[in-house]
Amino acid sequence: MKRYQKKRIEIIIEAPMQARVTGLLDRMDATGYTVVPAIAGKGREGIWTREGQVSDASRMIMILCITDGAHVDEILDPLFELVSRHIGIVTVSDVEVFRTDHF
Amino acid sequence: MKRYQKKRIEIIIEAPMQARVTGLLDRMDATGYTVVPAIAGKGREGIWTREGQVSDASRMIMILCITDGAHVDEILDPLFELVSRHIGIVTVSDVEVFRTDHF
Amino acid sequence: MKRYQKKRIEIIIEAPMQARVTGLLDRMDATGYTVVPAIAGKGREGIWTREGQVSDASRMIMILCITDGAHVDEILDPLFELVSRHIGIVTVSDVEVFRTDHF
Amino acid sequence: MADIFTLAYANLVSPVVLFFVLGFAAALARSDLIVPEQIAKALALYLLFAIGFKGGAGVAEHGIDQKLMAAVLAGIVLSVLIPLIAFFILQRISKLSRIDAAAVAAHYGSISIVTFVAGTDAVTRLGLDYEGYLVAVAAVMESPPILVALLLIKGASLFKSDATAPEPGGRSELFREIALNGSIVMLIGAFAIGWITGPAGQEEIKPFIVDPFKGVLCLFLLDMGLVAGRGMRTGRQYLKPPVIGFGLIMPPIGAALGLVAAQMVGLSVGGTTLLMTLAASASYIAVPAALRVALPEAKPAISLTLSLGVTFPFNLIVGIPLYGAAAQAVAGG
Amino acid sequence: MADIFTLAYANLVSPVVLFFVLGFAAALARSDLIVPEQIAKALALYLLFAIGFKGGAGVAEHGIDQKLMAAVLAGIVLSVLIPLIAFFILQRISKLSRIDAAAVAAHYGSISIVTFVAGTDAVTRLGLDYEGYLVAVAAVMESPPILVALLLIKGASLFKSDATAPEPGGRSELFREIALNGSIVMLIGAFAIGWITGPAGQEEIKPFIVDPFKGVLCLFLLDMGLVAGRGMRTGRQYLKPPVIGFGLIMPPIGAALGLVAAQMVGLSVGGTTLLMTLAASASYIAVPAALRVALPEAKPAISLTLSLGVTFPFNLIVGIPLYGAAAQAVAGG
Amino acid sequence: MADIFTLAYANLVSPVVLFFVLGFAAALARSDLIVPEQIAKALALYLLFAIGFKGGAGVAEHGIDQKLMAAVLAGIVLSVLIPLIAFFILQRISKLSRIDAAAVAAHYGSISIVTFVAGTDAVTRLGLDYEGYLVAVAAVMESPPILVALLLIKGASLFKSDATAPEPGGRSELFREIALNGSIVMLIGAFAIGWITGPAGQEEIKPFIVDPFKGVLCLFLLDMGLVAGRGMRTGRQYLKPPVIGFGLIMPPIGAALGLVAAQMVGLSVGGTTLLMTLAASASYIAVPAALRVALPEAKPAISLTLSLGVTFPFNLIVGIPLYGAAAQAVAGG
Ligand SMILES: Nc1ncnc2c1ncn2[C@@H]1O[C@H](COP(=O)(O)O)[C@@H](O)[C@H]1O
Ligand SMILES: Nc1ncnc2c1ncn2[C@@H]1O[C@H](COP(=O)(O)O)[C@@H](O)[C@H]1O
Ligand SMILES: Nc1ncnc2c1ncn2[C@@H]1O[C@H](COP(=O)(O)O)[C@@H](O)[C@H]1O
Ligand code: NA
Ligand code: NA
Ligand code: NA
Repeated sequence: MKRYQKKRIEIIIEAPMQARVTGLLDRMDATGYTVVPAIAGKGREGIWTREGQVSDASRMIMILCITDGAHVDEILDPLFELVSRHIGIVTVSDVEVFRTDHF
Repeated sequence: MKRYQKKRIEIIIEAPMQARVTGLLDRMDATGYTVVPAIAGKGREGIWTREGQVSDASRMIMILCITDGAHVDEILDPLFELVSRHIGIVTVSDVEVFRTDHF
Repeated sequence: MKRYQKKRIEIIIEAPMQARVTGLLDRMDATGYTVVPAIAGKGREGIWTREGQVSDASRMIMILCITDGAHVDEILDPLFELVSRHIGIVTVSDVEVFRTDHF
Repeated sequence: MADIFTLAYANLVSPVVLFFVLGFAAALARSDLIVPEQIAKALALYLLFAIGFKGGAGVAEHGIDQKLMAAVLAGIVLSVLIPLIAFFILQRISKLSRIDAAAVAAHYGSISIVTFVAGTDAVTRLGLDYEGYLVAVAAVMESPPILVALLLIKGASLFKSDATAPEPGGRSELFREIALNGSIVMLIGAFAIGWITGPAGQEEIKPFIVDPFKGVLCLFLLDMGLVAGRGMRTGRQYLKPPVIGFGLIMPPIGAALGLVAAQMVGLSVGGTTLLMTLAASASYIAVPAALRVALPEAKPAISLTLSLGVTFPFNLIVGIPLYGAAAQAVAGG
Repeated sequence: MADIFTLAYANLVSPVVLFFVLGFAAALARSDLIVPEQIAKALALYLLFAIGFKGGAGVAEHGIDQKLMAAVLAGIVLSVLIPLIAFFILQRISKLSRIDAAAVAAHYGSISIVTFVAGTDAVTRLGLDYEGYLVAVAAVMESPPILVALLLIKGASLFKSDATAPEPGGRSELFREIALNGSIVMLIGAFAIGWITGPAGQEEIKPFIVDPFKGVLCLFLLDMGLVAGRGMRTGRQYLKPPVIGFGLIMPPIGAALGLVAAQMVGLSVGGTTLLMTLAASASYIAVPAALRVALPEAKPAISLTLSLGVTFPFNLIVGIPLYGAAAQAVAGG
Repeated sequence: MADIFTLAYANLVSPVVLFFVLGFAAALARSDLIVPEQIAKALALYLLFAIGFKGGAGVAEHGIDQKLMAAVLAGIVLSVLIPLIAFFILQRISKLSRIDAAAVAAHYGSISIVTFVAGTDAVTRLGLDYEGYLVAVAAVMESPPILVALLLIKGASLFKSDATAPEPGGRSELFREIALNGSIVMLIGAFAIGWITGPAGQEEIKPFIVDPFKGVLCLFLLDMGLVAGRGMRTGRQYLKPPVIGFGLIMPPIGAALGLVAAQMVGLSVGGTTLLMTLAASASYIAVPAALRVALPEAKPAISLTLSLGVTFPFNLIVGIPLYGAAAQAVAGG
């Protein structure tokens, strides 16, 4: 079956920012996103783990967004601006999908 | 060390379908798969979050399957047929592995 | 905005090995990593699911590490040696990032 | 009539109802208050455990009633009849597609165990007793409506050989899943264990399943309020006025049928209230999940928002006192 | 003086404190003992539920005190004053950046509900009573310090139109989030329900919220010990001696202000101890999360390690008995 | 003999055993009933907390027995002896590889705290008392078998300098992990706190750790039944008949050694039953996880399925009543 080239944006960011990142994706007309939990990690701000934590403060989440290449810069520019002030990273990679109209 | 080209299939689908998708992967002789939880998301069917949910109905999961390129269409065709009737998406990307015989 | 090529290492390994893998990444000077839970899966060692499990023994986790291509073999060689004696798999793929100095 | 209002008021200011209202309001106001997912599941498991066990221990204590079989039969009949009526009404008054109408009908034919638990709480507060085996009746009412809905959509082909079924396992697998649904197994299992070990067994675990029961129920209803409120916030647009109307008139219709059935079986006033409550309640845990597999084309947001956001609060706040009053009027004295 | 030591010793060997010590030690020794995340959240929810409800039921029982409004007002004043003092001190004695100092100040202006709960435990063990509405005072003290910190950093621009705010929702969204923080909603909600349903309502759920309360608190403090110990292990390097010093002198300063305020309001000895405890305590749940959104440039490890690893143990082990003794000396007899 | 059967029957229809059976049956029938992971972990934590604390409070109450040290010593000896015997037997009767045999031996040398808890339940039901310090004995028996298994496979090289160890941390890190395993820390920690705070401390948290204990145990055994049943469904193929046979004869052998040791120490009838139960039980939480790190070449499914799917049910249903009867025959009267 024919497959179409899309981009996969993977955002790892502190949990309290979830609503703001997804809100941005909404405003940028991303067709969807999925939030995946993370349980531990390390970055420039040191080590963290979710175990026993009541607060969302020192926890990260991962947000995945599949989007069209034509659309990707539109999303990435404000996204990077938002994320850069926070603890987290953004990566972009190539993926193929079946339903090009879906994204 | 030598690395081999494989395909990474990423399936995001409603949780009640988990057994059926993994059953399909089994029947198609995928060598393995891993199921990752999702905690929230948005798609054409709207926003969902796992918080406070007792039912599996409005929850998504992510299923990863690394497989050989030669094998990939064999898996993707019935997989897409199954998934297309349900809420969810499928993406495919390139990855490298060490043990080609493993996949 | 300019994007830089990096590598994304994805390690799926049994949960009791988490500290050893992240310890190795630390010693190899990876700039960071993120641990994502898995809830179920299948491999050569059979089917597993996290449900109802008190022990970490029969559970997998996924460790993601974004790193520079120049650095990647340095990490992969000892990593593969460590992982190969255990239940689990390692994949490598291409991603783009914004801040090349971050990785 | 004064009685209904007293009852309604007492119901309204019970901690159980107020915690639901708190959760609902917090979700509408977009507070980030949540009950973690696994905790919500554990609370549900606890309620099934406790209510099932107590039901079984009750049967062990009062001896097996000749009415048990009649009540189980009545439950099955109700759970086949109600989805058919619901489907018929929806086809008349709403513009839902056949598939969506069947899905909604399945939810209303099936039962909500928390509504039942809230009913037992109200009944007990009135100083009434009820037949322990109603727990088993609740369990048998869970699944038939799913099959009714599938029959409405797929007709006789539902029972044809599933050699050609595109999905692994096919139909027979689906039937097994529906019948061995976790909440049914927990409810019936705890009921059986309560029955076997009897009042002595219940005494052993009373500080776990009886004493803290109402407090746990408050926490669970807080969570339900949160989920229902969130559902109303994000799913409102799926509910056209006729559909909301259905969510408000279907419970009394179901309750009325439940009343007739309870009279025929000869249940006590408390038991009558509870059978009415079961008939009036709509599933929001087991049926939604089963339908995602069995009827994927149905829009999940419609049934779920309606069942949890409209009918559950209606039953909790207005319905249960009403059914209690009706049961008292008809079966009492 | 003997009294303080007896009290301190009794406090030290209470199960509650010992479980904290166990957790702390286990984390320092790098044991893999953990309390799962959702369980920790559920324990916190339970404590808010129980302490809020009991507070409200207490108000219902003792009638509404004229002092309630005065106490709430005192709480607000304390929660504005304390972060300002904290910021001033930090600017003098530490080398923290303005932003980090403001963030730490926000934590110390706000309150820790578990410290409060541990305080009620100590007060009750002394046979003292306390004003139920202090729960509401605790709730109103949570958020103002966040705004104080933002004002310190952003000045008046904080309240300017947020049309140009780079973040979705902007400032007004942020204010809504801070005001409707989950723990505030749970605490105030349970307080209101306790008030409405009164002692009768409390009686119904007593085996859930009263009887097992202290045991649950032990488990929660075990978790806090684990998290605090882990924080000290990984975050120690962020805490220079002056900062640690701040974490030890700020609680008595806050407590002294709390004592003055309590005297002005006219609280009981128990109530005075608790207002002192609130003023002395530092947030480690709500404020850290809010600041990640509102002041992302602040280093989270500093405030959190200080609040949880230094000030919380200090208050739990040394502070509370001290505040109790001071309250008895000043307000007692 | 009649006694054994009465005891066995009473045991069989206890809620605790029946909930295990329910879970086992539900898993075999592939019901989707589950206990969420974090809930299962919390239940285990609760049991360790409660049983540890009660043990310590018991020691505080009855004074420190001269037999404590002897019992601890006996526990260590048993936990070194049993894995050696198990290894020897497996090498004779099964075709398991040396590594797999050593792994299984480590499981059987170590203990299962839930089996112990079920044993205390049975002992208490018989109106017998037991020595509180057996909890500490249980804790010291957890780890030595892991070292025995490593010695069997790696020989003296196990203790050589680990400068060349390929894994971060190497051996010394591994020893630390094994010794500070979460369940040991919780058990010993709660034991120590129970001892320090004594019966007064226990009184404070009794409604949390004593009253609801048996109900929580039921829920935990439901979960164990589910996990064991699932394990049997997916892991059956790893268990050849000789291996299953080992899983059934090893517990009585261990129990017999436990009986001898208990006699030498001079334990009460209840204590004898429990030391036998410990010796007969096989680990399925701590040892499996440690061996994944220490002996990765061992196939985890073998030990785990055997321990949880064969030996645990055997001990729960048949073993414990048997050990109780034997203890009564030998140590009683
Ligand atoms: N190189 C990396 N690979 C994978 N995850 C990373 C990496 N660097 C950072 N992270 C994740 O992003 C979080 C924030 O990173 P940082 O902003 O560098 O503190 C970390 O806690 C990790 O969970
Ligand atoms: N573009 C996307 N990127 C990432 N996840 C998506 C995307 N679209 C949909 N999803 C996920 O797949 C689920 C179902 O999507 P849909 O079938 O469009 O309702 C959503 O709830 C998301 O969790
Ligand atoms: N082909 C695969 N695709 C995705 N995940 C896999 C694959 N093979 C193995 N896994 C995961 O890695 C774990 C260990 O695999 P194995 O070492 O083959 O038993 C499995 O339980 C899966 O969770
Ligand atoms: Na119904
Ligand atoms: Na404060
Ligand atoms: Na043993």
